[in-house]
Amino acid sequence: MGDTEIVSVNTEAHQGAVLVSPQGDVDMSRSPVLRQTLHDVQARKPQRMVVDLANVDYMDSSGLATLVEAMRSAKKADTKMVLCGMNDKVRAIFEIARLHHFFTIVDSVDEAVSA
Amino acid sequence: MGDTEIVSVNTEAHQGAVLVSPQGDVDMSRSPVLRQTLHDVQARKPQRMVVDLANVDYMDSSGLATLVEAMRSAKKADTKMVLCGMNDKVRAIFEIARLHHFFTIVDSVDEAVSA
Amino acid sequence: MTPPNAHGRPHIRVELLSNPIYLSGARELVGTVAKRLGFDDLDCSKIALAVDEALCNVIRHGYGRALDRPIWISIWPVEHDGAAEGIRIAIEDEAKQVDPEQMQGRALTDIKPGGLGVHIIREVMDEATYEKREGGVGMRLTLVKKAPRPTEPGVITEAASRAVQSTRPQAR
Amino acid sequence: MTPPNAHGRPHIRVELLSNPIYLSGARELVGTVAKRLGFDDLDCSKIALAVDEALCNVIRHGYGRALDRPIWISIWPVEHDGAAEGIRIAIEDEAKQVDPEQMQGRALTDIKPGGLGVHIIREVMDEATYEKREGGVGMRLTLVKKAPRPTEPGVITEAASRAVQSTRPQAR
Ligand SMILES: Nc1ncnc2c1ncn2[C@@H]1O[C@H](COP(=O)(O)OP(=O)(O)O)[C@@H](O)[C@H]1O
Ligand SMILES: Nc1ncnc2c1ncn2[C@@H]1O[C@H](COP(=O)(O)OP(=O)(O)O)[C@@H](O)[C@H]1O
Repeated sequence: MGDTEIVSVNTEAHQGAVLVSPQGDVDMSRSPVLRQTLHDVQARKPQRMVVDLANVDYMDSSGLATLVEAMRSAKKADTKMVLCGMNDKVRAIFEIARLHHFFTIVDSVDEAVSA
Repeated sequence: MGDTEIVSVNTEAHQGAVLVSPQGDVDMSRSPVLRQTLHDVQARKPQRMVVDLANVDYMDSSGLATLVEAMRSAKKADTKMVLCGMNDKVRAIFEIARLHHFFTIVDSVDEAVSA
Repeated sequence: MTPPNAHGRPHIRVELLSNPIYLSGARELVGTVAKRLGFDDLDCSKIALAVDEALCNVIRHGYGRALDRPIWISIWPVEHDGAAEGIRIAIEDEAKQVDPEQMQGRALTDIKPGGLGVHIIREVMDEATYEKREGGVGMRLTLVKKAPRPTEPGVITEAASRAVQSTRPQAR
Repeated sequence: MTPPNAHGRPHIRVELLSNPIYLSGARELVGTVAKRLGFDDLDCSKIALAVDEALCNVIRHGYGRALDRPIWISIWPVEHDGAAEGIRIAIEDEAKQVDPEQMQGRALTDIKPGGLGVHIIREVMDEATYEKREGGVGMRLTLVKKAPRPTEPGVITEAASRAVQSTRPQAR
């Protein structure tokens, strides 16, 4: 259960897009790891950064805050940031926070790579 | 969440076998409902009774006791009783209780109907 | 300002350390209990989210991220004629008391990181009341959510015993 | 016979009513905490099972199925040099005291319903010790299970704060 398993990053397989895949719960004890990962990926100024939430069971406002911050940096750096794969419970929290229109949200990684 | 949703019974679709499908957790607060259902099904003396555990996430010793009791009645009444669909966690408790050889356990409903 | 014991003894009371590694356990407990009290899966996860946000706020704002301070979560079924009609949850701490007026979510029109917790709590629950605890130290947040449809009467007080005792000749 | 406070204050302590509808909540809490302390999914569900069996026994044998009596579950990480090496769980009641020798699982060669709980508890946990509580009333069952592999040092005492505050070079 080391932090090594919390977020995986794939810089290759997806047509120049960097794929960031957090795992499990993105809560107060774990969102800092996602935050650091997004930060490091963005430092490389990719054209596109896809955050695949398919393996995220749960997210709280610390996770949302992390994504909002990344989205703002992405806009500044002209990186296209896309979210995909979220389940109903995770989608509900985006809606409660009225953030579902702030992000580009699609269903699958395939769509996210081309959205 | 009424008790009505805890166990479903299908007396038809399966070649004369009665299919009993408990849902969710079979624990102290819910195994009595399974017990009653198995009892009612057995009162009709079916040739074969299949207990499909595919939707059971959790079972404790009260669930095991219920199945052991049903197996004993089944043997007396010449009903063939078969368990199927159990996940790894449920299988683990059968093994801890050394009951995995006492029951006929197969993977799928299809196998259970013909086992 | 009704102290929680106006609702009788809690059915469940948890004391946990203010360490974020225990948040997931608290969430699962609360969500699972809500399920047994008649809420559907999505509501259970929203209730768990509200509790998680409240606990995070205690850890961050109340305790300045100290890992070893106590937090209490109390849970009562909201009952009416023996049927479960919802859930009541109190979250208490021993932190410095602040004016309940200060517990304000920000407007969501301005999109920025942070400042979402209180908004989420109020959006998800039917009631969310902050108050100072009796005795000069610590805050209490009381959360109430009504179940979409009541469970059958007796689920809390009788059904369990009915279910457990009835019909079984053995294991009595 | 070490009282639980020989291990310091529990990190989590739950008081719940002896009503079977709350068993699922207790299981989820214990399983989820075990997960964060380094156990894999199958071990977490076994630990939750052992606790469930112990709670069922208190409800049935200790309290004669009364729904409104208290049960306490206390949880400590077993630590060594700041790394989590396992979990310690105490389950306490206010029931009549019985001789710990009486807590005997039956032989499993004779297959019949019932009589499996104590066997399951002992099989699943590394340690399972029944004792009379101090003060003449109530029993205590102490359960210990060691984690298959230790988590990295500091997970309990520091990692949470480290993680929350810091900037680690991303998750490798
Ligand atoms: N438990 C608490 N103790 C003290 N202050 C709190 C507590 N919860 C919330 N607050 C106050 O309410 C404000 C809004 O909280 P919240 O909406 O969760 O956003 P954030 O925590 O990101 O600031 C906090 O900034 C804080 O001033
Ligand atoms: N918490 C308890 N309080 C009193 N007696 C207990 C308790 N737990 C177990 N026992 C005793 O140990 C015996 C074995 O328990 P167990 O293996 O769980 O099987 P069962 O509960 O089906 O009898 C019980 O029959 C009871 O006499």
